[in-house]
Amino acid sequence: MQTEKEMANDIIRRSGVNPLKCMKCGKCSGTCPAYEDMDYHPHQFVSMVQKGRINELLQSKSIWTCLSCFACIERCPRSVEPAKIIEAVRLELIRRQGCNHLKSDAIPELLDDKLPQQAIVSAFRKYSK
Amino acid sequence: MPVKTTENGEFKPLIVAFCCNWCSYAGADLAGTSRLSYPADVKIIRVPCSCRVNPLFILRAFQRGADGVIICGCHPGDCHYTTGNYYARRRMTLLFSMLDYLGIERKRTRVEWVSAAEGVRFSEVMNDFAKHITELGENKKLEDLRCKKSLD
Amino acid sequence: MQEIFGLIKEKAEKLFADGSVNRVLGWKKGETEYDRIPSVFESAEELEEFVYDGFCAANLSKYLIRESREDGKIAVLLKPCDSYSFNQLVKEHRIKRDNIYAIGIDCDGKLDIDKIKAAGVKAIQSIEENGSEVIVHTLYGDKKFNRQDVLLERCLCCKGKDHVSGDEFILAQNRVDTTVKDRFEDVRKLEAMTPDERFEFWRSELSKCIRCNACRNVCPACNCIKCVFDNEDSGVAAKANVDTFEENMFHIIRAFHVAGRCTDCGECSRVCPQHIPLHLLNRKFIKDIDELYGEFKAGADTETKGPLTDYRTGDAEPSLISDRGGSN
Amino acid sequence: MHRIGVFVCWCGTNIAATVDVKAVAEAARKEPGVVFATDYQYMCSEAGQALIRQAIKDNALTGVVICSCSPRMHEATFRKTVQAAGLNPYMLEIANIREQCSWIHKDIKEGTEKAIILARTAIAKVMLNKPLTAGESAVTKRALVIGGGIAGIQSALDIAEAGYEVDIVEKQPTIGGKMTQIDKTFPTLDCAACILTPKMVDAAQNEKIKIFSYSQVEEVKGFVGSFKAKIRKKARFVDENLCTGCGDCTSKCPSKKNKNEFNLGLDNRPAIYIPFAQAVPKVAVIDAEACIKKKTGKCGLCEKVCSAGAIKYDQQDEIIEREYGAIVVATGFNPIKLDKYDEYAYSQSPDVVTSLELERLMNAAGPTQGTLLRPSDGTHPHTIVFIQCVGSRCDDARGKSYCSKICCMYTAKHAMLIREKYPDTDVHVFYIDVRTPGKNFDEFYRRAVEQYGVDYIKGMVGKVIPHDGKLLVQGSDLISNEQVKIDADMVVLAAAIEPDPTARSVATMLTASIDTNDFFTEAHPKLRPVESPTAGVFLSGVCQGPKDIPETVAQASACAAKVIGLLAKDKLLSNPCVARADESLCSGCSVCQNVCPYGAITYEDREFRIPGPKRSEIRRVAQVNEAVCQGCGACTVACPSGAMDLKGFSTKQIMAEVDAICR
Repeated sequence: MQTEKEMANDIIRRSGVNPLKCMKCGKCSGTCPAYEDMDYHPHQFVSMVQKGRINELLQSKSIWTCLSCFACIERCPRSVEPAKIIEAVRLELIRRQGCNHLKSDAIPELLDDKLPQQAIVSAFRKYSK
Repeated sequence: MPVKTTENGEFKPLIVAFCCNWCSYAGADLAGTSRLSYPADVKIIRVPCSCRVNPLFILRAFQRGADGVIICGCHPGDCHYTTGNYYARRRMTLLFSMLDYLGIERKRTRVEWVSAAEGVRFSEVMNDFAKHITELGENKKLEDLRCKKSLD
Repeated sequence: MQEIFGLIKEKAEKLFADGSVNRVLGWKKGETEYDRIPSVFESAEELEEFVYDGFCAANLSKYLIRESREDGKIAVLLKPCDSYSFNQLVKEHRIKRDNIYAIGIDCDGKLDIDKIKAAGVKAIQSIEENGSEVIVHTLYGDKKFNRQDVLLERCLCCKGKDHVSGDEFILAQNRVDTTVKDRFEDVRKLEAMTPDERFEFWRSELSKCIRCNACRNVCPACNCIKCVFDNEDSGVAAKANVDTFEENMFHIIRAFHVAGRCTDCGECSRVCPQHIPLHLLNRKFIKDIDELYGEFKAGADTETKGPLTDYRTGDAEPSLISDRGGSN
Repeated sequence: MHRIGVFVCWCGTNIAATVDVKAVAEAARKEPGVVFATDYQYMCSEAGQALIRQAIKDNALTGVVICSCSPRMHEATFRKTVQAAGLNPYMLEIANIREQCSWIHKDIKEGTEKAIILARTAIAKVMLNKPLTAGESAVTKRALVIGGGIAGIQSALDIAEAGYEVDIVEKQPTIGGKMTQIDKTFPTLDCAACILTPKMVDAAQNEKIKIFSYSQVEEVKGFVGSFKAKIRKKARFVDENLCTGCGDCTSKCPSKKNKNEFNLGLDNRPAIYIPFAQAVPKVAVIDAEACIKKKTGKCGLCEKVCSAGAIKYDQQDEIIEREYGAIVVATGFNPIKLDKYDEYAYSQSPDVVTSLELERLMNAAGPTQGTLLRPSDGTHPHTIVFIQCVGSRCDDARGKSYCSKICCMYTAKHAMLIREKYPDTDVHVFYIDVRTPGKNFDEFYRRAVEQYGVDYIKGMVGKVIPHDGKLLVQGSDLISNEQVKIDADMVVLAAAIEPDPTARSVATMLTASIDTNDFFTEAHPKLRPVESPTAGVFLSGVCQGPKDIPETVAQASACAAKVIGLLAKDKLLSNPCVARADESLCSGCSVCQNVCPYGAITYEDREFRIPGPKRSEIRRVAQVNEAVCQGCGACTVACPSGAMDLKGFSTKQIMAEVDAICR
């Protein structure tokens, strides 16, 4: 069984994000459109991964409410890329569960005219490993 | 001839770095002040400007057993003497091309522009260059066999 | 060519007669049928020995470094390719232009005796040039050559029939173009080889060097008062090759020192007793310079700065070389 | 016979911890030519230097090698030391066994081995050193100040005060710089104009100071003590000596709709204008792009109304050549362009302004005569949001990596002034950190919070959305861990500051160095903060790095002190490590002259003895002007014969170093 610290290192490696670059300005959370639906917010992901508090994040509903819209990545002044860290935590969970939540075969059924292309891409990113 | 192996038999290259006094030598100093390490195989020779580096020096270093030679100067446009590195750039480009033409490994020679503020870059450049030279192994094409024999 | 020879001789005699020069720099016959020696003629009478034919390959401009410093004016005969060296020497203040009367003369390509000999010709008694034919009379009979087949390599990639300097020109009615190949063709062949093949090529060529210094002595760009390789203080002085490296060092540095100044006159390779293709080193520099810094012809004029004493802020980086593809 | 002494410094534990200094001294002692070798705790200390001096005398040393820190640190110190012991100061070499050895290697064996090689390299070089004597050159007793902001003005006033002539070259039509656009200054809330304009007037009236306004330095040649500069005085189409600054022309000019630079484009000015009431020189200038007469040839109204007859439509640019002993760079700064940060809607709404624009909106001489009104509809804003660090403290791809230093304080000032003047206004400040190191700075910030009730929110704004004439500001409040949304009337962005765009070309012209952000590099970050590494060039104000006004003024005066120190000298000693041509080898080919950036090489005809009947010949040979040569060595490599060599870095010396390293 991995320790939390090891998991954190895996997440850092997998996401390519260096949480030490964060200057704790909170712009990611300031810009996040899904903020209200999150228990842990983008800036907290960065600092908690740095501190190795992974178990809490794995329980978090934020990993599912993150829209993968990448606004935080777009606007972070220090190029920390919080969404990638959230994604890496999510992936950690998906891998443990060992299944894809979204199979490509299922897509046509889900499509409707109003669904933006970006949402499909984001959903793929979010729900498959 | 310099000792080129460690106690456990690994190849330890000999690298000569020519650094201009105003930018790169100062950059090397900053790397030192910042405790940014690079292999001890790199030995620095201070020159006023990259344009002071005569192709003779480079060939002599290889002749005497150097495995790599790197020339560092101010970034183009920032030369303390305004234009020195521009001349150095042309000279070294042509010389390196000639060495390549003669079949010498083209990664044994390098020019890098490192400013006085780029301590980090200096150490990165030296680490990278040393890595490449270690991979290339001993310089066999240009060394002077006489030098080797006389000390064997 | 016989007709050009006559015109030149006539002109030289006239220059002596009206006192416009006190010497003429030309060629005379040497020990063999194909040996032509650069020579200074000091009177119309001495011109009896003057000769101009397919073997007068020697570039005379370098002799002017000394001769133009003597008293009086000297007339010099310049083939089109020699006029580049002449200009380059004027640019470098090495010859005194005012003391020289430069006569541009016609050239239909110079003959390579090695090519003739390589065809198995022995005991040469005389050589006759007849338009596009070269007839070699030997003890064992005559042998005919197509002129184009026995030209010097440098004439096969001739720079052009036009002189870039001269006070007067003596040219044939019908000028012969001998150019059949691109001068960088051989350089490109070498470039296409693997580094190890190139190394082997140059190792085998340069190891033939006996450090006779013929290349250096004949080269119009190698005109230092004292060569670095003869100067104790330079730290590289060496009179002979003790080992493989010395040859590399000598030839790389020599090529580097003449880079941007070499007019590609090809004299180095012509005089090399070991037949090392030294011009391929110089041409590599010329090719690189042309490609990297724009086409440059050393000696095309007497003003333009050479490529190694000039720069552009956006010049190529040396990493261009190390980043070239392929194996090391 | 060489008698070399080697001195190995421990530098406390800086060297001794990773280099076995005794072993280095021991190894050095075995090198040929070395007669003395020792180690000591601090060679640069007085006791260490005394040890060196004593050893030189006791052992009759002819050359000295010191294995210590970088020569850039103590070469000058040790040169003096050996000179005091009667040795030529250039018979010294330093082996850098600290920065380039002990500090970067952790293994003592490796460090010691390398230190020995470095020592042996320095020994090989010093054996070939020759005694050198510094040359002398005269000092032109006049300084050039590039840039006429508060930094340039202060430096000029101080230099003039010491009795030296100073020229200020300012590219704008008036001196004064950015400070003229500022309303009040922190932390005292003085009116900026009230403290700046007297200094501008002082500068104009000082006999020693000459102001070239609307001018630019085009070319600088020469070297410390004798620079030659070409100044382009741009045509202002108004005779500076005749114009009285009455302003009649400006009120009559029919071309009125031109962006007023002084008010940052928030209002308009005529084609002929005086930048502002207290401009120095108070002389009108015609904007040729906007002038109807200049564009169409018709109009000429200003010429008609000018009673002084000062209007000169045919005025041309003028080139002035002047000589200087020292140059002060005071090129200042600009706020950055904000097009990369469109999440703050700067380009979408006129009510999103920069802090400098806010200064104009609050200034009595500004577009609103000092009443704070929204640029969009001229109404009073009731909710104002300030956003800090816009473009500062970013990673390199996103903006400026540095802290712009002044924003925290001016934002506190703005917030405070607004709350004081319009107590009904809500002011929110989004901050990452509030940085207030400075005298009375934190007190000032605390007053804004405690006395004026400014709402400081720890967090950053994610986006600003203009809607229905309002601005929805969405940001995070990290302390209460919530996302806040504020409906604001105005948003003020604390834009990062960057060096003036001319900095790069000025640096090139002066051969001074600049960093990756285009700030001028100082000769030493701590010990020589107002000097550029290029001798004779000094740095004043923000061109060197972000600064507030008190710091700028302090640096300007420090810079002036350095200039005065230089101008007070009658002669300068020059670097003796310059090129030298060996006439016996020189063939006069001119390649060295072609590559010399300083024009230090000329040619002379010399007579030489030659073998043969003529006995002698005249040859053209290179001569180096040692006062002009800076010792780069470009000529030494260009010269194929090796006739050109560099003293102190000769071909033989460098070859010996190469050989010693590769032994």
